[in-house]
Amino acid sequence: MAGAGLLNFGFEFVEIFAFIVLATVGLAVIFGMMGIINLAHGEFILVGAYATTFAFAAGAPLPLAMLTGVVLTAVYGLVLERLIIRHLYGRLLDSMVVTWGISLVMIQLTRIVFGNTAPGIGIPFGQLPIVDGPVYYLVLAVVAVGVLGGLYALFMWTDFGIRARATMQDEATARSMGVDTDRMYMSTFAVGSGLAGLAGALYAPVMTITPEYGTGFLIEAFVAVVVGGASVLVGTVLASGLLGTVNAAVTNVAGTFMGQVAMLIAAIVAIRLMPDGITGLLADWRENRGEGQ
Amino acid sequence: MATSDPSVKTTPAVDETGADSSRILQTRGLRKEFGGLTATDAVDFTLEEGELRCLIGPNGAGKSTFLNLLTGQLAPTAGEIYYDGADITGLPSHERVGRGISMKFQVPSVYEGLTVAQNLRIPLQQVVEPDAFDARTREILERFDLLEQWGTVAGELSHGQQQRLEIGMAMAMEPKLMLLDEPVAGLSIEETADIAELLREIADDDGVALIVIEHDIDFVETIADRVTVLDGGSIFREGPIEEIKADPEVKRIYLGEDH
Amino acid sequence: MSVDSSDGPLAAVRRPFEGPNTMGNSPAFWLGLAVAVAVLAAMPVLFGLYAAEVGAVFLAYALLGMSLAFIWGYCGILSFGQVAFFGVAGYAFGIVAINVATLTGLTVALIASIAVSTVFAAALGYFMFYGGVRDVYVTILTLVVALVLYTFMGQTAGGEWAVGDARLGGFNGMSGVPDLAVGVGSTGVEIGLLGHYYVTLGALVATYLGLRALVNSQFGYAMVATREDEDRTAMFGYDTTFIKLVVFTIGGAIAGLGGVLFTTQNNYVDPSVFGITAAALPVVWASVGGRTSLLGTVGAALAIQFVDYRLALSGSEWALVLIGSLLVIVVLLMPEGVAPRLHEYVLEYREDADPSPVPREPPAATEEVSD
Amino acid sequence: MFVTERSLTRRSVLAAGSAGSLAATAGCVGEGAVLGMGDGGTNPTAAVLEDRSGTFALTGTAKYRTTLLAIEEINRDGGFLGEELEVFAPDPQSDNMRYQDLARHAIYQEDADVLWAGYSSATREAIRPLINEHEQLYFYTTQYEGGVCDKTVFPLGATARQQLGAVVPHMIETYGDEIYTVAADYNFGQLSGDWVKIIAEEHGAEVVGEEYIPLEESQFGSTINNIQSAEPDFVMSMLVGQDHSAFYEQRLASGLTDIPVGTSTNMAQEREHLRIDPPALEDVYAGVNYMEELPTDRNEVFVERYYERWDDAEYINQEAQNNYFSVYLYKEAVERAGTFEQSAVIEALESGLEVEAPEGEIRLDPETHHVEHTMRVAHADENHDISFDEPRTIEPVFLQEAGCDLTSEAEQTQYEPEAFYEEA
Repeated sequence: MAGAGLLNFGFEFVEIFAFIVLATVGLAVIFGMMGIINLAHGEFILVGAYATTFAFAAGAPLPLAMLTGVVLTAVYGLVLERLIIRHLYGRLLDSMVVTWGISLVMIQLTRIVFGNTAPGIGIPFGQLPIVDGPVYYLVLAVVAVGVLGGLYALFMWTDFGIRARATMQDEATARSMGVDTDRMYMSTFAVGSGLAGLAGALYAPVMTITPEYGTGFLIEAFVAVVVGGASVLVGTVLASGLLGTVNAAVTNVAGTFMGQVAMLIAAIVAIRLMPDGITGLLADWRENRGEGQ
Repeated sequence: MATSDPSVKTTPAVDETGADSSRILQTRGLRKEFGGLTATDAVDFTLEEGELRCLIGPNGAGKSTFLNLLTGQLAPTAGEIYYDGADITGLPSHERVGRGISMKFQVPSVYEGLTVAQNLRIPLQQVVEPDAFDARTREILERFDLLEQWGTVAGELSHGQQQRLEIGMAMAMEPKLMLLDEPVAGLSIEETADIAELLREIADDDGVALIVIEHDIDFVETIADRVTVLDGGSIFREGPIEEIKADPEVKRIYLGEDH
Repeated sequence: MSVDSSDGPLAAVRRPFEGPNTMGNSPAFWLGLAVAVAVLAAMPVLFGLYAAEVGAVFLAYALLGMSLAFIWGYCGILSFGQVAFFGVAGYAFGIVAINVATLTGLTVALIASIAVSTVFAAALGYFMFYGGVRDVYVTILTLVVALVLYTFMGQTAGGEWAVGDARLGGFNGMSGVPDLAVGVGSTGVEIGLLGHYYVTLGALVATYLGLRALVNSQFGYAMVATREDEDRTAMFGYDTTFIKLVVFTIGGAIAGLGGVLFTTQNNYVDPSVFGITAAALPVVWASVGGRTSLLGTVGAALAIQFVDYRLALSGSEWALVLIGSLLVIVVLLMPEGVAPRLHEYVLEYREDADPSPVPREPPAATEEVSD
Repeated sequence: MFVTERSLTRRSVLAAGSAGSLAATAGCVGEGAVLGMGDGGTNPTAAVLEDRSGTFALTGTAKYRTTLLAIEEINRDGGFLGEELEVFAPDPQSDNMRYQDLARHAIYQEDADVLWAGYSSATREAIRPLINEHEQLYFYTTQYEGGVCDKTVFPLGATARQQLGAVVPHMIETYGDEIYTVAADYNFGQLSGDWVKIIAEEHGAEVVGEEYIPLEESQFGSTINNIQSAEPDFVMSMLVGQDHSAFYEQRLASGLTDIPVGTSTNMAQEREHLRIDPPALEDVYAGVNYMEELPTDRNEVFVERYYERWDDAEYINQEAQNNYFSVYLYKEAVERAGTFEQSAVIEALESGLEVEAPEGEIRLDPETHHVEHTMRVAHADENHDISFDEPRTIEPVFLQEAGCDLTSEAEQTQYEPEAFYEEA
């Protein structure tokens, strides 16, 4: 590929990689760690987008508007967790069906309350020289990697993180060691919802905000979490990388649509070849080479 | 689902692998490695028809792994398994079961959602025609003292009843070889005695070969024809129970001095 | 446990359809079913051709719902992609029928389209089950398959996307799909509006009875055992992977049958059939109706779609809100669904009515307790 | 064989049940019904099925409102043949399957005398089998790819030939002859793309690149890259629906505003010039028959009445104006036919009717059921102020050439340009 073509592909990859990571990271926490298949993940992103849009329209500067988006979604997630999600822990398939019901209700309520459109926000920071794509996409990629790093630090190094992971893996033992597991569930779910809100907020300027805004994120997120496999954060990065490459390569050649189809087919093959996801496969390799044990 | 016909049984005199035909089971150099650890180390094991063999050994000696190799739950790293005159090393579990190997799991696993009769129906319909189901079920439930529980959901049975039901389901398959992983774990004294009597009866009257993993030495003493002691994945001692009990080495590996 | 069920002359007729794996075994149940079918059959008489057209769509949806209840309720396979087979059969029928619009052509189209969805289900099932894909990954993978079809079919609007003179049509969908017809050469029957309603109703009842027989047969026990504990069942000599493949394929065929009846009723099919909202509908019906009850799911499908339809007519925007909340409430309060809960009440009611002193003794009793 | 009394009753019930269904098949069933669920009253009913949610909500809402405005105005001063036209208007939510249900209900239960339905061509095609089966009088008011020649259908929107015929030559003269086409990937977009090629050929211009974008796509990164590398003199956009308006935001963000855009769909339908901050739509030229900003005095009166009636309304788009004048057209036809009976009204419509519309004089061509529109090219400058060039009337010439004459021979087909022009 000529220099510009390669640059275009690179830019395309960065754009899609950031999109998948940001779309997935919230779900990775809720589905990956908490075992709740949240089919309303797209609508959490919707809450983030609408909150940001209306905060911005009310005059708040964009970063502050985005912050409100994140906070509002986290609070919204908390309320939903206490009302409904609390009864679904350990009931994997029921969580899928219930969150699907929530998604239907949220889309239609948004349509009834806010109508079909929300005021648009322009894409900030001009555009890149050669590639002529918006600088904003690079900003998104940096934010995506930053969020992953932040999450890794939060869950691996902080006291909260360790207690949260203990609760998720074995609630009974964690409780027997004095961990307030209820609070852990609430705060972890709030973190997951906040991240979904962040994705909504960050992409508010780029995509037209409609009640169906969230569905655009849902499939990429699910596929990435499943392909990523057990270990939530590392899995998300690897899956986003793999799916992003496939999508970017085919999009460059045959347009965004075929890129989407190619990515979904790659996901199907990946789920088939690695039933436990990429990180599951890595764990097996380590084990077979005798390092693990 | 292979439904073997119980009435027709031909045992070849001597098959091409030179294995003595009266031996129901023979393993040659059976080996299983998990990463660096060797769970089963070149085990040559033989079992006669109708013999009740107990498998004992400290925890982590490779007892459950050996059983799982026989049922096909685990694939061996090396070695062969001959059963009823044929090499079954490569066969998947469901085909081995079709040839008459059946298994009682360590954790009692009955279909808790189904009634006792329905539980029995699952193995029974592999070997018997539908019109004989009720008679056969009544026969097994009577023998395993579960007749009153015919319509109760298995999940509501006591621990002992579940163990008996699971052995009953294994017996329903009319096996030639039954593998039992700690069948009396967690049972009361009388229940243990009932199970011991039952297993002895299955070996003697039904001519079924049994391999039983158990820690309770007194239980082993009452039922075992011979005992094999496993340690570190290989056979440490093998012989009648009196010999094994008297052997100081066996006591040593049990009490945990270095071995 | 009605003791008299085994002596009536109809017992021999009912014998194959009864057994502990299905809930309705008493004569009262069969009477109720017969009345229900009679009422459905009388709908066109009472409400005219209009009810026939609208009703046929609901009955096709019921077939789709039943295909999910069969594979999920009885074998534990939750597929989010039953609409994939539903839609593929619809499109396949359209392609063949538009190109060969003769009587034989339409019969071939019917057979070919169901064959296509069956083979598609078998291939996908083999791909998944023999590849070690289990539980929730099956659900997500089947959903992704449906969405790939949605995305792909959505962009086939160009002139080049046509098979013979059947244009796939992208988002406009494929229109001009002829009505159903069965026959060879010149002898055969054109199935008009009214006929289509009864063909769909007949297909639904026949499939229901067929599944009941299957579920109470030896294979049915193997399915239920696989659902309860797959590893344990393998240790009883059942090739559980093969069982799941067969069940998934049968589910695909039934969903395909529903798809053909749906498409020929509307003479039109578009990619929204594969969309994420459509993919969720069968899951809603099976969850609300009760996945372990074929009839419960059929009932839920007919009821929910009728309510959705009436709400749409009244221009109300609250249809989706209602269905969404119904789903949340039912799954939270009655995880196993409406029909199984009803069945428990019936049992308790019957228990109080004539508490039989005799414990459930073999062999006279046909057990009522379902799983 | 001795039959016990109990089983007799059970058997008879079963037999009765199946007999019942056989009787039904035997056919005492017709259009009407014993109980009759329909509540279609005696007075005339119009079914108005326009999207108020989903992808086409923006245009659909305005279409619904102008139709109601016109019907209410007429009902107030004397009604249709002295009677009040009732309205059946649920929201089809841009869902083709739901359109079928509602159209079926309108025909059977409401026994609608006239039907306005649908924004997208996809919707029109979804309900056409039903309309043809019941020979239902149907006004399709969206500008579309053209070619529909159907006895009971009146496509009153401008055709692609009329709209592109206005804007493409204008762009070729002012900017040059290398065109890059970006269009929505459904039948309208595909056929409009063909028309751009035909008109370009007629004016010695050339289409250097084509891309068809699915309706629900809103990422135009790769499309903009391709346009930049093709460096055309101008872009022709036949993008449609809310998601596609993101193209203009991303056009601005990628610095593409120096390449002008000609369109037959944008601004006039989804009012992108009001929803997106300037200068995203700088140098966008739309070939339209109507926009709210039209400076004629008749239009100002119409706009005033519209906002009076719907105070929360947002914009009158091109299709909404078509709906409005088509109601008056229907009134003329009903009065000339003297009845609401549909075949008579169709005959009246085919007798050469004219009506005063905010855009100007409208003449309905009897043979092709299309209308002569006064076309204009609207231009948006860097702060999105709209200016119009001089109007010209373009006749629906394609179908006349294709030989569609519904007065003599009732057809139900759609002609496509490919069949008549080899370059398409």
